[in-house]
Amino acid sequence: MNERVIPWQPTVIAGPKQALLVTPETAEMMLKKAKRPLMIMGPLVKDSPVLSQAVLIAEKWNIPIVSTGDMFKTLNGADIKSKPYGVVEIVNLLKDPDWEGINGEGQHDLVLFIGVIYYIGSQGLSTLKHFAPHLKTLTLCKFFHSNADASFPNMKDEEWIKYLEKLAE
Amino acid sequence: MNERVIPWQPTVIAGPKQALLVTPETAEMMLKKAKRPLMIMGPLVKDSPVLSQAVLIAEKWNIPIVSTGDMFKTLNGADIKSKPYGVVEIVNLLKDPDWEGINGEGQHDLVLFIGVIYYIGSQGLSTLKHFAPHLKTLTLCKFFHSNADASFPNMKDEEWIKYLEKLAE
Amino acid sequence: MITVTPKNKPKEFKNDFWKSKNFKVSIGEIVDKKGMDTPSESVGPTPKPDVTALRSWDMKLLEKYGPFYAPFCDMCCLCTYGKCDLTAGKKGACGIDIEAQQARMVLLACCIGAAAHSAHARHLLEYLIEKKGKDFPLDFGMNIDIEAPIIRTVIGKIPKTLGDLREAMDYMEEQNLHLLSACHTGQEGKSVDFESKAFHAGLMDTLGMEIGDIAQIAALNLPKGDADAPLVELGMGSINKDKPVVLCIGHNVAPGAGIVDYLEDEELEDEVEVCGICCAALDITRYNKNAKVVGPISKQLKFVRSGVADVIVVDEQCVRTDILEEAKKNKAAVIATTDKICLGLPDMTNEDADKIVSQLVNEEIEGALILNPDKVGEVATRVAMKIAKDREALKLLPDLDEIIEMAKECTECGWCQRVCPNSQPMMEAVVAAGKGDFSNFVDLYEYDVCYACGRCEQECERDLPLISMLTKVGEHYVKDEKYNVRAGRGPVQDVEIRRVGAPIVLGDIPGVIAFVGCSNYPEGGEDVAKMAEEFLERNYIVVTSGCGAMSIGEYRDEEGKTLYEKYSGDFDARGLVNVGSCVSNSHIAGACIKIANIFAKKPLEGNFEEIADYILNRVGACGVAWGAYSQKAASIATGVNRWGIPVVIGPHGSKYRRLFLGRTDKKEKWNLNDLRSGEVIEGEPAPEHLLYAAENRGEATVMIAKLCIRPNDTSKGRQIKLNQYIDLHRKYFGTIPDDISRFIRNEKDIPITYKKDVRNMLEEVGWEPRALPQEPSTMAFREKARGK
Amino acid sequence: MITVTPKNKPKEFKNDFWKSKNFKVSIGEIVDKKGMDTPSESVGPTPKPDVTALRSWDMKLLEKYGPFYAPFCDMCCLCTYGKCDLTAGKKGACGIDIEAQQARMVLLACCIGAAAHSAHARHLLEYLIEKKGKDFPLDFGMNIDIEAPIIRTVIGKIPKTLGDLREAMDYMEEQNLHLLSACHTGQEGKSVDFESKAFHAGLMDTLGMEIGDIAQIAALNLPKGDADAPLVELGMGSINKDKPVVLCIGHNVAPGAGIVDYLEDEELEDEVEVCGICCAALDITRYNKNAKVVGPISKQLKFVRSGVADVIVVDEQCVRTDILEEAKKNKAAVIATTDKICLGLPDMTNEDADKIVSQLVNEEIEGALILNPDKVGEVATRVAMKIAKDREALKLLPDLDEIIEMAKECTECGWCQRVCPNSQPMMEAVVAAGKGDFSNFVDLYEYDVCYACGRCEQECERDLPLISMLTKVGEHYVKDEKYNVRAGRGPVQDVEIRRVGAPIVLGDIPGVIAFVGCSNYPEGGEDVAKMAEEFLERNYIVVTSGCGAMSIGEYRDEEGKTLYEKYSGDFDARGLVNVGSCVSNSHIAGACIKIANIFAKKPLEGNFEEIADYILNRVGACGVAWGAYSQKAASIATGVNRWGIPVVIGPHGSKYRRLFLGRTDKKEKWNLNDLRSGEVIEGEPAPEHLLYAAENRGEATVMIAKLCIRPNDTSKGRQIKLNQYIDLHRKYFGTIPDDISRFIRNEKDIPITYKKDVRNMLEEVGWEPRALPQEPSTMAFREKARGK
Ligand code: SF4
Ligand code: SF4
Ligand code: SF4
Ligand code: SF4
Ligand code: SF4
Ligand code: SF4
Ligand code: SF4
Ligand code: SF4
Repeated sequence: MNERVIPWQPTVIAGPKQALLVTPETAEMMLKKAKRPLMIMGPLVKDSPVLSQAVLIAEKWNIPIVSTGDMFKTLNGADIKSKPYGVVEIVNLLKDPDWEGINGEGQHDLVLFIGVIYYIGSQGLSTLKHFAPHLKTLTLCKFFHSNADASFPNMKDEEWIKYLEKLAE
Repeated sequence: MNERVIPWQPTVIAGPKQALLVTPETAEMMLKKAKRPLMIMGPLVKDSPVLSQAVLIAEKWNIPIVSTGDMFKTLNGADIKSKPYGVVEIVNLLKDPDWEGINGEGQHDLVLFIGVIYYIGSQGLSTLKHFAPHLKTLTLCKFFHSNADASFPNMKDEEWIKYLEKLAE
Repeated sequence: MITVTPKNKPKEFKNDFWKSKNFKVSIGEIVDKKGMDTPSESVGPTPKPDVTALRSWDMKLLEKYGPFYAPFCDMCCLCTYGKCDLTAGKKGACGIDIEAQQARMVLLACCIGAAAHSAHARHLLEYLIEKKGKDFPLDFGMNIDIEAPIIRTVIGKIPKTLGDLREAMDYMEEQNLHLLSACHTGQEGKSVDFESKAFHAGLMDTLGMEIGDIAQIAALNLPKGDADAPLVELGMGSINKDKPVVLCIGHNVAPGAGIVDYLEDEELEDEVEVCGICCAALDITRYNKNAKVVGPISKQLKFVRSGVADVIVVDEQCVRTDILEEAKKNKAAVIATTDKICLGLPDMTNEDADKIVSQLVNEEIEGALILNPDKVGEVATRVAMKIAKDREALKLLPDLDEIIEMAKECTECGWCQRVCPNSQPMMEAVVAAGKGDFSNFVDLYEYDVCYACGRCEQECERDLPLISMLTKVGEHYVKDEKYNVRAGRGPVQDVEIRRVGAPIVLGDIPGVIAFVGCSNYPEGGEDVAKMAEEFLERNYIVVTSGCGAMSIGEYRDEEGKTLYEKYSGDFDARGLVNVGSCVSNSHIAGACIKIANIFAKKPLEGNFEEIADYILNRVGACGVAWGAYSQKAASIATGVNRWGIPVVIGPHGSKYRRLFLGRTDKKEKWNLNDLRSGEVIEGEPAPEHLLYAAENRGEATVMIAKLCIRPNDTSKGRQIKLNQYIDLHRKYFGTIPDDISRFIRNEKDIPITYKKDVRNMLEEVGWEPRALPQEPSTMAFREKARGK
Repeated sequence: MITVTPKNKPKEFKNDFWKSKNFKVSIGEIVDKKGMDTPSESVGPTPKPDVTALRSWDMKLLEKYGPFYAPFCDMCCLCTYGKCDLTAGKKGACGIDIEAQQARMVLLACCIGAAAHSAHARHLLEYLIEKKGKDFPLDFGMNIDIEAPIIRTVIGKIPKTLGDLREAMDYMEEQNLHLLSACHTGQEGKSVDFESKAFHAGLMDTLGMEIGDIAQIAALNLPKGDADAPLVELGMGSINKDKPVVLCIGHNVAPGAGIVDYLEDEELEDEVEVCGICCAALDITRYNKNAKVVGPISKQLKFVRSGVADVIVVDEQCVRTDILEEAKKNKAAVIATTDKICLGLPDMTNEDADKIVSQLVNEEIEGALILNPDKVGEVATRVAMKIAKDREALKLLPDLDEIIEMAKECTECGWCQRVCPNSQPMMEAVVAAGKGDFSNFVDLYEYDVCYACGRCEQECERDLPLISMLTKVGEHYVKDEKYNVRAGRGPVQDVEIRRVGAPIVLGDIPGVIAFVGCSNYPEGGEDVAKMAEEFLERNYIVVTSGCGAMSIGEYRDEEGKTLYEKYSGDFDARGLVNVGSCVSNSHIAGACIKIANIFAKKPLEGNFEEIADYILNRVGACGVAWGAYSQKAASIATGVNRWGIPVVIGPHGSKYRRLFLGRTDKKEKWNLNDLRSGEVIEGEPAPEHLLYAAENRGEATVMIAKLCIRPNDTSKGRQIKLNQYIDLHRKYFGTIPDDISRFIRNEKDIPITYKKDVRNMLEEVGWEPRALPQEPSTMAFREKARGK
């Protein structure tokens, strides 16, 4: 099996249904199709070189950001707008088809994950896989997230940055 | 994911470790390398067009046959030599590194499966995967068997017959 | 009278007390009037054995029948350290390896299985005590003196009243807690000790089942070992659709009895049809023979889809968890009746019956939870009578034309077949139906070859209602679905044991075969019926229970007779004995125990190991759970295994993760202790396996015959057993079995019919005669046995 | 005296009896001298609640705090119909859907967790009764009148003696059986009902824990609510390696007490070092303050690898299942002591101590199973004294040079990190070590950032002994691993409750925070200690137990003081209260219950719902199980949730599959019944969640502060709580929280420090003042409450 598409933590594998492996190009197509995307940004990218890329992506595609863990402080400190939620809180809202969305404009249809701690992120993605047929999930981490609908593969930093750059430019 | 390498019964998936997908060519290489191969033939190929192919393979490569379920009768009726064992019995013997083998010549190093009912076969392969590091398993069914070390993909009959023919010729 | 009063709770730190050599008690006065009595002057070494008290017996079994593991998953997901990958010899974060992990899952399954039976038993027991009083006697009449062989053996006392059963129940509950605890992360670490605990859980299961069944037999006056228990109607076709129909699903007789009582009280017996699925059906017909049995669990979804049931009363176990959703499809009313299955329904127990009826009829509530069986009786009946008319109008199943149209939508994706547990050719059936040919559907329908689990339907990308289509086709094409089953008779009579004890032990009756359990059959229920028929014809005693008993009833021989019509209900050669429901399984082990007691005069009380050893080495019994599917089946099998009875399960049984297989190539494993001579003697693989999964009926049949061989067989008995074994081997494999020489101790063991061939075979392998054992045993020699 | 004698077993079919309106009993005579007493003239509606008796309370909780499921696996593998794929809304062959399946797994975990505690309690109870007699009094001295608040509330009676506890135990065992039964295939079908049962399992767990702890406190004379319980030594560095060392691992104090007793009897206290890991350590130090605590579970593999322990005595729970294999590596002797963990070892219980000692010393046996704690005491000590000298010579850990050489073999495959539950950078540590730089290893070592689960080592393709390397580096570089922990004091005194009752309810003490559970920490134990410190500094009462209590002890503040040295053990503002081991967790719920009883005069007996409702709406307590890993933690959390106490767990907790989350966007969910006014009033999300998994410490800290808010807060109290919440939010998030307006009922609630900012925020959202409730409740109004 291709190491790039074994879940980063291999035992996260949950059954026959696995995430689609995406390239920046297919990710871009998903973004283009999305009407109300949302970006969930966790504390793993706090001191990461990719933080700026992620923010650029959000800006370019006009995606509101939810910050999880204590990520809000970093973003706030850098004057980047986000709304703080616990990752379980935001996932709980996302699974409700009737939730009004982060800006009150209706439930989101595409949720990007970046920087959420792998295993709790994986659990959140599992929730959405099972209980949120109304939206798609796409992970932008350098880890293959088999519980997402679509995921980048496992990568080293350099490749990852290139992936993100492509989405940001 | 490639449908051909999802286990035929998809929920047989047992974790990150999956069988290697083999072509007739790689299967042939495994057979060439094997010193004491064994073929386990189950009742699913009783009235199957591939029975003759399977027997040819056994003959060509000089592989003793163990018949499971009530497969012995069919083979015996066709004057094909085999030893009858329950599939769980033969697997139990195969997992013992000290077992003397079907002909008393020592434990086998490659075990081919064909015609064993998919799910009990899968369980037997699981036993060998975990408890028989001294041997390799290769399935020649038209089903992808993720618990084997190496397996043919999911196939339709025509392709399957071709696969077997290649090994037999 | 001499009475023993073990303390309420086993003393873990004093188990040497109970184990001490030649333990005898003879206290001259009655110390505790409340407890149960002991029958004789002595109690064996292990009354109320704690978790480790029978461990040495377990280790002997495990030494001979090594656990064989087939992991069902490579990972463990039991705690938040995980999931852990246990392949390639890796241990989990808690240190566990794959072997211990499988054994832990088996223990867990056995605990759950035992809990299902025993919680049911507790529930029933308290209900019956409530109804009849705790002093209500456990009296099974003249022919049954040993009412509770399992309780006697395990608890070491004789229960006389319903109230006495509480002590056994308390003990069982405590043991289950200890066993479940061992499944916790960071507890037991070795597979053999998990297996020893699984055996204990299995033993608790047999105990729980016995408590449940003898309580209900006594208190509800169910047949008490009656070989002539009436034949009751069975089959989807036996239900009169023109009447209001109340369907009971599950295992607990109480709500069903409540319905039957209400009908009687109100003289409505002829107005309303009461029927059941699963063991509840069997137990209701033991209570009242006019109730009808729809069939085994494999009928459940089909019958519900058919819309025939107006009211569905679910109690506990074996109930489809989507019953509410399914019932809604044709507006059947659902009543849940126990704490085990509440389905999120409003608790109406304390509401007025009128109000409940009206809310159900008017669909103001999704269904009702009613924890009082009498109220269930009233509400279920009244609702059925009120809504039956309206429901008639509901178009319940698609008609055949519609089916053809729907079938045409099939994309031939093939996934229905891939997700089918048995890989049944549903797609072919659909494709053919699309062309107007329903024969493949009929093939799937008959004998529940498709057991209507619904997985294909869940998967279908065109959302075809495959089970409804199947049901309609069956309804239309399969005529005369009216069969019968003998009402569960409960225990085997002591007098019957006396009659067959000698022939069984000596081998004249080649064996006792018990077909039990559920209908997770690889190729339909016909296989079970045919196995039963085969062994009946060959002079075996055939015992049955649960869904197996129903599957047997759904089969007709060439003359159109069911096996129940053809064979008597006697516990004797060619007898077909339906003991009853799942909890009645206890009587099967019970019969073997009684053989040891009645025929060999082995005392029962507190004497587990000796009894089990006797059964293992002398009583040619074999259990068959061809369709074993649930945790209960795991605990039942493991329990009877500990009693020394081998079990054959179907191919799905491999998914239990563990079997107990003997190794015929290791001669030394089969040595026995001859307790009479005091010598270690050469034995034979008899029984060869303790828990065996066969791939198909042929293999199973031959193995069952083989597993009836016992070291203690007389030569005449051995001849007969080998004759059957060879016969069946020839039938299903075409040859005399290669291993026949292993079972021939001397010339006299050779079956006459095959004398020449067998002699030749013996010569080929350089066979040498050996002595017959006098008192073959797996236990230590007596001096050591108790002293250790 | 007025006494109530509920029958032995709950009557399922008469639960209307207990539920009936204004149920009061006043029988003028003592009917049953054996039972426990009731303290007052009335017992509430639910003494010995059966599985469904508290279901309506559960439904209220579930309505507010909807279960949030995060499936850990897409499949179910519980029966041989399976595995079934439950993705995309598909149901399994039994009809179950993914939601119910997750809930079933949660119930199963809670049953197992409760079983672990309660089987331990039963074991201990019978052992102590054996030792002290069943009439041994449960007397905790002057300051504790309410010894058993949980038993009182749940059972409805007051236990006076050890023997009285059996009744509670029997009840608990029966309930556990029913609950486990519901996990069986084909039983419960709806997730909410699984959750109601999980709540019940959790309640049984709190009950079991209380039984266990009060039994051992009374019988072994452990500290009885002593705020000044001694400080005991803690840490790998505190063990004197020059002496023979006996290490106890697990939870059951009996074998450890056996060792301590033996040492005393033989006057060997100064010769032999007795230490422990996990709760056994805590309980042994409660028994004898000279025993030492090695540390939490995360020390286990490291300490065993260090070779310091000569004899390893395992009892039950939290023991690495590969302990035998690990001990073998440095020839430590292993003694197993309970039925829970037998490890395949020979049962030597009834052998002569001399013989066992000699067989262990001479390695004739792999280890010994000794089920008698006194014998364990003798054998363990004697073996340790005999082998200690020889073991000194064993080169236990690789030296630093060797580590460098080994580290050079690393292929940098990276798999160690991928399989690490916490993705800790083990590879980096190895690579650096290969270059002679051990700092990364030190980082992993300190605060058990690497908690030594061993998964990386299992995976390493070069078979590097990563844990041994880690341990050696730690041993060498991390100096002064000597800390302390206050010995577990057991219950909170009534007098303390009286003292803090008002300030807690009124909010002057902003909350009671309990740090409990295991060390499955995402980033090491320091996070727990820092959280504890943070809340201590802020005037909260901090309670702790188990591994959490040890992790807190392993931390030193800037001045080099441990928090136990810095803060008193009083149950008061800025008190750091170590209640003891896992079973002592019961005293945390117990304290909340006592608040309701003492401060609000709520009767306890049989009055569960009212008490839980009081706690939920008035007692600002919050549990934190930052490293929750096992089934026990699942049942503890679920249990205290049912009592109305919210719990925050670490990120791994998401793998329990279920949380209870509130929805602040749904205003109507937060309405309350004001029982005084009889009106439905607008409420607030207080507490906002019932079971919450936080991603990291910052998030958790802020959430904990928020979860202490209660509808009943006085304005002064609310101010203080909000002040803390804002403070912490500013610290960890940089801002005043957006949702502050939700918690401000009127001007007086606004914290003075933030008055201006908050006012602006209120204005922005168009805030309107609302009335303070008088008697806020989640229960139905009184007329209905009992009548229904
Ligand atoms: S053990 Fe079962 S539930 Fe757990 S991961 Fe494996 S298949 Fe899934
Ligand atoms: S119980 Fe053990 S093997 Fe299973 S997940 Fe937990 S640590 Fe891993
Ligand atoms: S209902 Fe079940 S058994 Fe029948 S065909 Fe479908 S999947 Fe197979
Ligand atoms: S799953 Fe549905 S569409 Fe696919 S082959 Fe079966 S019936 Fe046809
Ligand atoms: S035999 Fe099996 S399926 Fe049938 S009722 Fe009993 S347990 Fe259920
Ligand atoms: S319990 Fe239900 S979902 Fe689980 S394997 Fe069995 S049938 Fe499938
Ligand atoms: S021992 Fe466990 S926690 Fe430590 S680095 Fe290895 S895998 Fe991670
Ligand atoms: S698993 Fe072993 S070889 Fe691979 S990176 Fe880690 S230490 Fe190096």
